[in-house]
Amino acid sequence: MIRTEELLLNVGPQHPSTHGVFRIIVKLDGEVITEATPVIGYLHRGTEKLAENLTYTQVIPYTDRMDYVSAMTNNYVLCHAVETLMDLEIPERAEFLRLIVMELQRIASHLVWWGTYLLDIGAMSPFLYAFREREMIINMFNELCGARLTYFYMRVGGVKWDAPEGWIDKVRDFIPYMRDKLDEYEQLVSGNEIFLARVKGVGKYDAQTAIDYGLSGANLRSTGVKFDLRKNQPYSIYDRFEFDVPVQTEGDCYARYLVRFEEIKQSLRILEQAVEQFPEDGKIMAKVPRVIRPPEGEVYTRIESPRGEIGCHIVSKKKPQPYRLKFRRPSFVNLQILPKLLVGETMTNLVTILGGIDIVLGEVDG
Amino acid sequence: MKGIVKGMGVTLKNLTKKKITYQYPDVPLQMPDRFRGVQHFDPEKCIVCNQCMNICPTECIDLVGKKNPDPEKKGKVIDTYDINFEICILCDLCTEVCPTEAIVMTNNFELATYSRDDLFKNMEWLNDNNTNVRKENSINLQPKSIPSKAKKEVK
Amino acid sequence: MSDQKHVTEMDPKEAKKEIEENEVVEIVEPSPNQAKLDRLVDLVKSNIAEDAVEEAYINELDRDLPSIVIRSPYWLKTAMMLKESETLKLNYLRNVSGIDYETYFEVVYYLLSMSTDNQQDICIKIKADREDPSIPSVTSVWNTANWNEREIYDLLGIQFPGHPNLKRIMMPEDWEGHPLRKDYEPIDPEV
Amino acid sequence: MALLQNILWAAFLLVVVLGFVTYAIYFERKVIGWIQLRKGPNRVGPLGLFQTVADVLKLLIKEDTIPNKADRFLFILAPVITFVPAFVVLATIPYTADWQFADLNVGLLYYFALSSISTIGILLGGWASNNKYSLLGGMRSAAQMISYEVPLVMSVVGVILLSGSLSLNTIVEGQAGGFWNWNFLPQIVGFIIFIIAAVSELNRTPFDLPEAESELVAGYHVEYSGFRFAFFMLAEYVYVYAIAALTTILFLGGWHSPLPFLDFIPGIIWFILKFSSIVFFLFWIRATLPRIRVDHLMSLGWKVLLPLALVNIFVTTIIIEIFK
Repeated sequence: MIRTEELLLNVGPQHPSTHGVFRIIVKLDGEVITEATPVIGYLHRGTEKLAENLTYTQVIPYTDRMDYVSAMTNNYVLCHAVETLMDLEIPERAEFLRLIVMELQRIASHLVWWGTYLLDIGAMSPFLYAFREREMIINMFNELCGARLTYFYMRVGGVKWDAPEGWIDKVRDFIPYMRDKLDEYEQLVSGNEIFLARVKGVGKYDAQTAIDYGLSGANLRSTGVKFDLRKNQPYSIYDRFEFDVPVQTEGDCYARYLVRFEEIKQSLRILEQAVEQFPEDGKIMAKVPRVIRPPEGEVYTRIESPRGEIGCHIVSKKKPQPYRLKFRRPSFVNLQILPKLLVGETMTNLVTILGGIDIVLGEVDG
Repeated sequence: MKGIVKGMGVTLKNLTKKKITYQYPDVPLQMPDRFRGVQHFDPEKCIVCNQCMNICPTECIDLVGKKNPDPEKKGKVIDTYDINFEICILCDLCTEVCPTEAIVMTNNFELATYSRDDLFKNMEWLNDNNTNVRKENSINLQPKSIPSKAKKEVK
Repeated sequence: MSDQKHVTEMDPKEAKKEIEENEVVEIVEPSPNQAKLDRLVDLVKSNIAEDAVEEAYINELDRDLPSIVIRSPYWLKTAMMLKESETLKLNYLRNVSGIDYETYFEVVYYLLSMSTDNQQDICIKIKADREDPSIPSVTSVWNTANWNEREIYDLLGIQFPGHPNLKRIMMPEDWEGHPLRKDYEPIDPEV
Repeated sequence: MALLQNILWAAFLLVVVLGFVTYAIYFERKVIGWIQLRKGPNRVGPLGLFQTVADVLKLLIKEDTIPNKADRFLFILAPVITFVPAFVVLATIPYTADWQFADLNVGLLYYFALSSISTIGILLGGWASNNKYSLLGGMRSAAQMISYEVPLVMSVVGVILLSGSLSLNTIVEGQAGGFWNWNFLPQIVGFIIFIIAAVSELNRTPFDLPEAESELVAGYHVEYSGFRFAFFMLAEYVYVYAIAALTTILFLGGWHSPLPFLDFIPGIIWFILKFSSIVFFLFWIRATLPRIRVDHLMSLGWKVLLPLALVNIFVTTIIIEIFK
């Protein structure tokens, strides 16, 4: 067999498919990867250090910027952690608003993933179709809280804004529209032979490995582990709604694709019920002291973000500022498995596998 | 082949559909009322309570008060008020804590300039930025407790 | 910012009062997780060593989370035991946090079992000296710990002997100091 | 005098081709834009018609950069090697019965022989840039071109057998008298193989691996800018022109009308219509399909297309022998 010289290729930090400033140093033998070393930290902003000098309310806008594709869930995990520490009762209407925006956010985030993933694989149009639908969600958020990406919508004890006139109806109308579009997506992509050949059997791992690497979200559920925090350790009011946890057993990129695709449908189901049960009236803020000083102690809360388990660990010393605030960032944990998956794959599969993990660099680097 | 043909059908169908491009600079963007844009500042209303400066997570607000020139009245009036839009994240906290609505959000968002120095906006600029002011500013989260001193001045 | 005199509109005394009003008088009753905690402590004590457990308590603030503090020399062995143990099967490491308590460091591990139906969180803490902090690495037990430990090493300066590749992960290689330490002085305070 | 005339005709062809390239790029962007619910270029000139002109102008006045560690000579030579054959192959294309630059009796052979030279240019460009991405792109390109050249040539053997000539003019003449006489019906297998292999030869989606934006950034022309880059682009679109023309000639009856009573419409109109629909088809698949993987590409070429093409030749020969 003819051997070629080993080629050291620097993929990133500026590369179309690294989804941000992420760098992988790969050793190539021909086009086959023999070793991959991820390098991260280009987007490290020291959120956790900054938080030590900010009050809890002031930290919330910083969480928007961690996983900037899914700011609502980030908002929630911090508020939820503080509320757990303070043992706060959240008004019903606020809980519903939170749940609705989080599920809309999940759809929006998965749409971004779907579009960019197909862009990685080489198809252009799905990206623009997905962004058309995402734009509708973002416009709804813009109407609700006045921002399109960094929402800063939730506060400790509730939400900042009540739903404006007719907003809930917009959400209601969005559900059948989105279902219709999902069918179109399926026709466009899910049966495409080239696409299937690209993703089937690529980046395979089993449940044991997934658990060992602490994967969460669709990355874990694609291996057959039925673990969704919304079901297994319910938070907010998720236990009131009926929905399924999509699971695939293959553990390859295609399984992850199917799980995320099905998750959009399940989110629509939750939304449908939430919109129906939405309380007519009520407060949107609990009675919260002006200066939030949670009791001394520590808490770790975790919720299901679109990317997996996002956790928030607070050590409080009964000060307005957290003594230590640590985020368990799902992208960061999920990315660890990458070097293991890449060995023996080609350059083309590098893009497929990295896209399949679904990372957001703002979250990886904290 | 079936999947590919189906996909081709979808793209062909979209060829004739309505385009969603928004001709932004030609057609101005209408933001919803709650949109958090560049702040408008009204020096008349400001009571120099410093709350906006203290709450700002990025410390982009700088303000200095001075003694009220009218010897009859107590308290302070605003002297300089600057927002550094290089670091302002338009998070809405300053307008949320302001007890007198001296600082409010507007729907204006165009801040692009050729120089970083131009992003440093002073009191006059912020006062002149008085179009598209947000209507819903009065919805404040926190129970508003205007200090007794301030209350008099507002009246 | 702080050198100016602020007209705070909130009386500090008033604020304190408000907070106190909000506090609920705690009714002491045994936590439902107390039995679990006792079993866990027994397991560690009987399998590892009598003095392996430094402290064990229920964290009421965090939904009665069973928490134990393990002495650092026993940690690797305990970790293996917890993962292999038939009853616990704590095979999922969900989070690792490092905390600087000024007099000592603490690393907190949140564990979960994915194999059993009884998905109970368990919190395990290891303390380390402020001078020359070191905690055995558990990367060989849970792969999740790999980057998490690197991050803690990078930001807090805790050594993890046994780690396959203990290098800085967030900060550049030549960065001085460990930013998350409480006594960290930024090189350039303006930045 | 004859030489001068020839040069003038060649210059005219060049202008036509450049005009085609300009508006092919414009329409490609428009069509893909429409498919993606966008408007496409619309800022330069009415309806954005001068967009490509502006782009080309920009490329021409751009600074000419050559990387320090690049092989200067080859780096400069590569775009030329790529472009010249692309233009030269156009000489044998017959647009109507009497409008053709050179009626070679081995026209088809001439076309395939010259068009494969372009690969050398791409490979050279990839290698001379001294960039790892462009090297990978160049290598992919070489492998892909070699693998698909074979089925491409094989797929047209059936057509040659049917018409008994290598002259493009004769091939078209054989398809006169309605669309049921066109070669794509008896040669449906060859036609499909030809289309697939041709798209691959063009390096267009779904076979755009040498460029593969999401993997290799821009493949073989990563380091090229300014008018050297423009040459690569030009070559790519001239090949689109050439392949679309060739498909029309070989399989779609050239300038012949699909139904005899439509003969009153001039042949050139039919040619342009058929030609345009093939160009549109290329844009359409570019907007729809994802990129194929290298190993799939290879196995498709060698394990599917080549045997199919061989079977096609075999079957065609037998049928011709039986019905002779």
